[in-house]
Amino acid sequence: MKKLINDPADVVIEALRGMAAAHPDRLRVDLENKVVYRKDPIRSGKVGLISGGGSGHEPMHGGLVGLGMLDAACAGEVFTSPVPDQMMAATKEVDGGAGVLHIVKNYTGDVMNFEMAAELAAAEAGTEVQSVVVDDDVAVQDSLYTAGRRGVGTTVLLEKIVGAAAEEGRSLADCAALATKVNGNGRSMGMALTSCTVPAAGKPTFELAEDEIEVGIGIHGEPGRKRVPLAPAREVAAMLVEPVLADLDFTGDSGAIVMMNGMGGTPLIELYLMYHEVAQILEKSGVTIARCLVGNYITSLEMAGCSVTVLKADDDLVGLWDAPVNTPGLRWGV
Amino acid sequence: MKKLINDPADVVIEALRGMAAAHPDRLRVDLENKVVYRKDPIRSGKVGLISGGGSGHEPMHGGLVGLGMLDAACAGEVFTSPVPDQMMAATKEVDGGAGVLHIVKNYTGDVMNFEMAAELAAAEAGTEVQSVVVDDDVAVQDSLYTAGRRGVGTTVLLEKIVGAAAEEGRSLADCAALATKVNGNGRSMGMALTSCTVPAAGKPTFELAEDEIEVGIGIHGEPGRKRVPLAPAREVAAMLVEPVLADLDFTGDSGAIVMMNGMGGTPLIELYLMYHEVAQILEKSGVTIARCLVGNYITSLEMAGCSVTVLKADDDLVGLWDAPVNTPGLRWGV
Amino acid sequence: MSVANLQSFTAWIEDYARVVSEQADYLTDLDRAIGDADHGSNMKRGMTKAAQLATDEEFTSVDAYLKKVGMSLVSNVGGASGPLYGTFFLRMAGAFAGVEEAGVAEIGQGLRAGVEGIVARGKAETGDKTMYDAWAPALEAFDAATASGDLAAALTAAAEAAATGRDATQDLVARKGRASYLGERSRGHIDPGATSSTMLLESAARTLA
Amino acid sequence: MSVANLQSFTAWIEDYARVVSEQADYLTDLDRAIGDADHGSNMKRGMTKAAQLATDEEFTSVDAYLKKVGMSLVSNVGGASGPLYGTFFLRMAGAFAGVEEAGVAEIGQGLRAGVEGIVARGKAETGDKTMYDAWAPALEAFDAATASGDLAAALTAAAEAAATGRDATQDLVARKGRASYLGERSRGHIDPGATSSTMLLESAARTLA
Ligand SMILES: Nc1ncnc2c1ncn2[C@@H]1O[C@H](COP(=O)(O)OP(=O)(O)O)[C@@H](O)[C@H]1O
Ligand SMILES: Nc1ncnc2c1ncn2[C@@H]1O[C@H](COP(=O)(O)OP(=O)(O)O)[C@@H](O)[C@H]1O
Ligand SMILES: [Mg+2]
Ligand SMILES: [Mg+2]
Ligand SMILES: [Mg+2]
Ligand SMILES: [Mg+2]
Repeated sequence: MKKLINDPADVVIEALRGMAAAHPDRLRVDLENKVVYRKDPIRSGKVGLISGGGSGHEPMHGGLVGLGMLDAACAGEVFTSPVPDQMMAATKEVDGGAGVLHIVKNYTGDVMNFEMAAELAAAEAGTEVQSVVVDDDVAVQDSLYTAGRRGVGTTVLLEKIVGAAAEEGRSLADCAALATKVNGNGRSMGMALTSCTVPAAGKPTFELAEDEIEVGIGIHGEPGRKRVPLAPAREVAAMLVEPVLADLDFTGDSGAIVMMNGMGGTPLIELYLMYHEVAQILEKSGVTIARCLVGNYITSLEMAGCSVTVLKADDDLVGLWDAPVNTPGLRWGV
Repeated sequence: MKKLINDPADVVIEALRGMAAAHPDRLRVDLENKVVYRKDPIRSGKVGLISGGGSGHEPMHGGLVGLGMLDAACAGEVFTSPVPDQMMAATKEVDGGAGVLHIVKNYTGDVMNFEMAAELAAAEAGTEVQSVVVDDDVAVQDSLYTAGRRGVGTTVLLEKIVGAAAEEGRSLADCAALATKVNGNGRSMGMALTSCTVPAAGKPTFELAEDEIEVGIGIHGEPGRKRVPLAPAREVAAMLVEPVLADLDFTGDSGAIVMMNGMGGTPLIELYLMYHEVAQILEKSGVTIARCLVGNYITSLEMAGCSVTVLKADDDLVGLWDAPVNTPGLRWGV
Repeated sequence: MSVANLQSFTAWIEDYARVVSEQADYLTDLDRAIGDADHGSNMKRGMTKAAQLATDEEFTSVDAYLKKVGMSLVSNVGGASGPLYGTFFLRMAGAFAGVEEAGVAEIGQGLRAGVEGIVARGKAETGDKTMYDAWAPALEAFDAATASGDLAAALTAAAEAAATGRDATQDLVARKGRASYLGERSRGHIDPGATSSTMLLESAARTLA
Repeated sequence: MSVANLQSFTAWIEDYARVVSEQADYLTDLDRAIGDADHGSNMKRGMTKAAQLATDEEFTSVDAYLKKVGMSLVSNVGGASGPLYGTFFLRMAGAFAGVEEAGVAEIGQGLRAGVEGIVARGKAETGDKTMYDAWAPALEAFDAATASGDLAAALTAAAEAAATGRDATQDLVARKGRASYLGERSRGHIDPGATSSTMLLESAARTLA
């Protein structure tokens, strides 16, 4: 295992120290609870927005804390959900009297830990908590009888959009409804060229031959839909975009916000090249791209690969997307 | 070779198409000449800022074009300097009457091609051109009798700072003098955990054993100072920072702008962890960190590794650093 | 006709902590096959902390102790098993309010309350290939053995039924938890949580009666 | 007492394009050892375009033709060798203004002007382990042979001297270009540019006289 780390057990806390050191003007990091906060306390009357999950997906979530986006992010160990204590601490801290929204990715562990935190926070501090569970990964069969789809790329877009809504003073109920709408409008699909290595495990999560790719990969190296031979970018783009379009109709009046996301080990030159392919397919399919993001936003440690997220976005969503945001990972308008 | 590409011969042009598609609001891409321009023509009286070099270092340089930074970036083939035709085209295009500054990294090919372009542009169009050659890589011995130090991380900081100066209307002579000052104040050192693979070559540029790292690597996979056993992050940080500090005195009244840069294949979690180590060493050595950047800014395709750049920055430099910038790769204040 | 008191419960937790520590690699290997290779380290981390509680603090009631055990698991395990085992002990603690000497009836109620907590939290049904596939038959076997009034016999029967349920998870396709992403590919592997749950009952049979 | 005319110069460029295409892998391998493994492909790409010029366009003077060759190399090669070889031909073109029949004296002046261009551009000195280490002895040998008045003999002498200079680069430590980053590690390898320059003179000996 080749990584820029010290002891594998200290990766998360040391990275949080780095975040604290790098962004003293914008962030405050509670190292005890492993929670990243905005530097300034929450504005009274503003809905508090919390997310969190296993580490290793940076900039999500800690790097998405700031004006117009999250108020707090709870960092679990690498690929391991945080525990309710962290979310409770965060929930109390960002309760500005208007309630707190938990943004949870649909993994059993995340869902259950956030659920416990919400119960405990309501019981202990009387904070009103609502939750949205993001489940946008079309690689996974959705069914009432399974754990359902995983939460992936739409999470980033949702945190931006609902962050803007909270910033402009929308109520908890409105923010929660908006979050549900964004989740319903977003779909993602990812692929991997290489595996990642969890520091504590010390060896690659899976093996891929030099001429194979995994299509439908999750953000923790979970298996995908299929393992296929290495293919040119334009075919890979089709493998990602087609299942997304098959799952939801993105044509019509609304435009789409598209994220061409890198898994951590893929350079920008490849992401731009892939975006060109993805944009072509979308346009040919009658999808109007209103906005886009190209870069590493929801990653899987050093995994090489990418994912595509498409979000059906009406004027309200695009307006909220364009609103100012000032986080280490996403910034405009400020 | 596992990459998200189509034909290796088309990587640069297709990535440029992706940039054009992703940033229609901010950039204009001349696909013929492989030059990335700001969308809006240059403001009359503003000094034009051009950089360029081989591709594969994204976001540098194309992703650093925009308000408060470059006016144009010439993209060569991967790791190959662009040709004078490209720079001439760019030079004519961004001549707003106040002259044009060429920002050149110190590689024989880049220097000679930019030199020819400057001569031709002066002869053909009568454009006043000045050049600054960045040579900040302390891994390489500097001497009158060699090609000198390579230009690496300081280039990014210089483009930001001189970009702000040009934006606020400083003259060509002032911009050139400022660029020379920034170059004189900046030092960098990099290392690699893994090699990169040039698409056209199809195989890794060099081999590193599973327990080896290359210290003092260049941004094209050029060999470094030494090959040493894999070491903990805090030792790697020392190997990078110490030669930088040994080369220039960063203590005193001025603060420093520090860039903790990823080589393309290193995830953010490791860069933050490394930044923590680097910041500690700098502070212990009496260097005051005024500003910092953590992320992938000057990369080497998918190489895993990082580099540290330290720039001695007085109030003028910090003020210019803080000025608004709006490029795909760097954005604030707008 | 033995009964379990605070001391027995402390012994249970300490014994189980020893078992999951010893078996951590095995549990993690099971989780590597169909999950994310951390169940053993999760359980070891959580139970080591839980077992430490009685050393660090003087407890005066079973329910206070089990509540702390549950809280400790919730706070230290994370993932799916943290809330599940945490809720198990929290609910069991609730069932023991005021009870200092637990006989077969009380233990039966405690286990049932705990398992109801697991179901409330995880919404698993029989055949989903989760820890519930060990717990459901175990509760049934325990109840069937209650008539004898012998706690030891009831716990042993429960542990044996859990082991059978655990082994039966091998042929199932997972419909809950991380393993469910694997679909058909999850078949052929024993569920790690069913395995650690069986160990918990085996430990109970050794320590509570 | 042969002289070179437009046709000879065209033959030279075409012959050299063939040689560097055939030897592209070899030149690239030399560059892989101490550079960035592209000298062969750079030269092949540039010379293929340059050799095409005479097919696409009718030239009426040597200097116009060589100027286009130089411009084409500058525009298509990039890297260090593009400006160096480009400047070589541009300067040589300058020396041939008005000259349509180049004898040994004119060729000598042309080569010298070209090499001065390489030096002006690259600032290399003897022993820096660059193409100049082939050119410097070649010019000397050419001049020494000029007395005979035999262009063929002079070009052959120049090519032989270039080859000797090329081989001598093996023992040198690079002080210019990419190879200089290697310091001591650059020793033991022949310089790729000195090799392609020698080929250019060998080609001249075959075609210009
Ligand atoms: N919804 C659920 N209900 C009951 N048990 C579950 C559920 N989801 C997962 N489990 C149990 O949790 C175990 C995995 O625990 P663990 O590996 O510690 O957590 P994670 O899956 O978050 O890494 C599974 O083997 C299964 O027995
Ligand atoms: N300053 C210089 N002066 C003369 N020749 C040089 C100089 N720098 C490099 N060269 C020549 O250029 C050759 C390398 O050319 P090439 O590989 O095409 O360019 P690059 O080094 O940019 O990849 C070297 O072998 C050397 O002969
Ligand atoms: Mg887990
Ligand atoms: Mg080159
Ligand atoms: Mg697990
Ligand atoms: Mg080369």
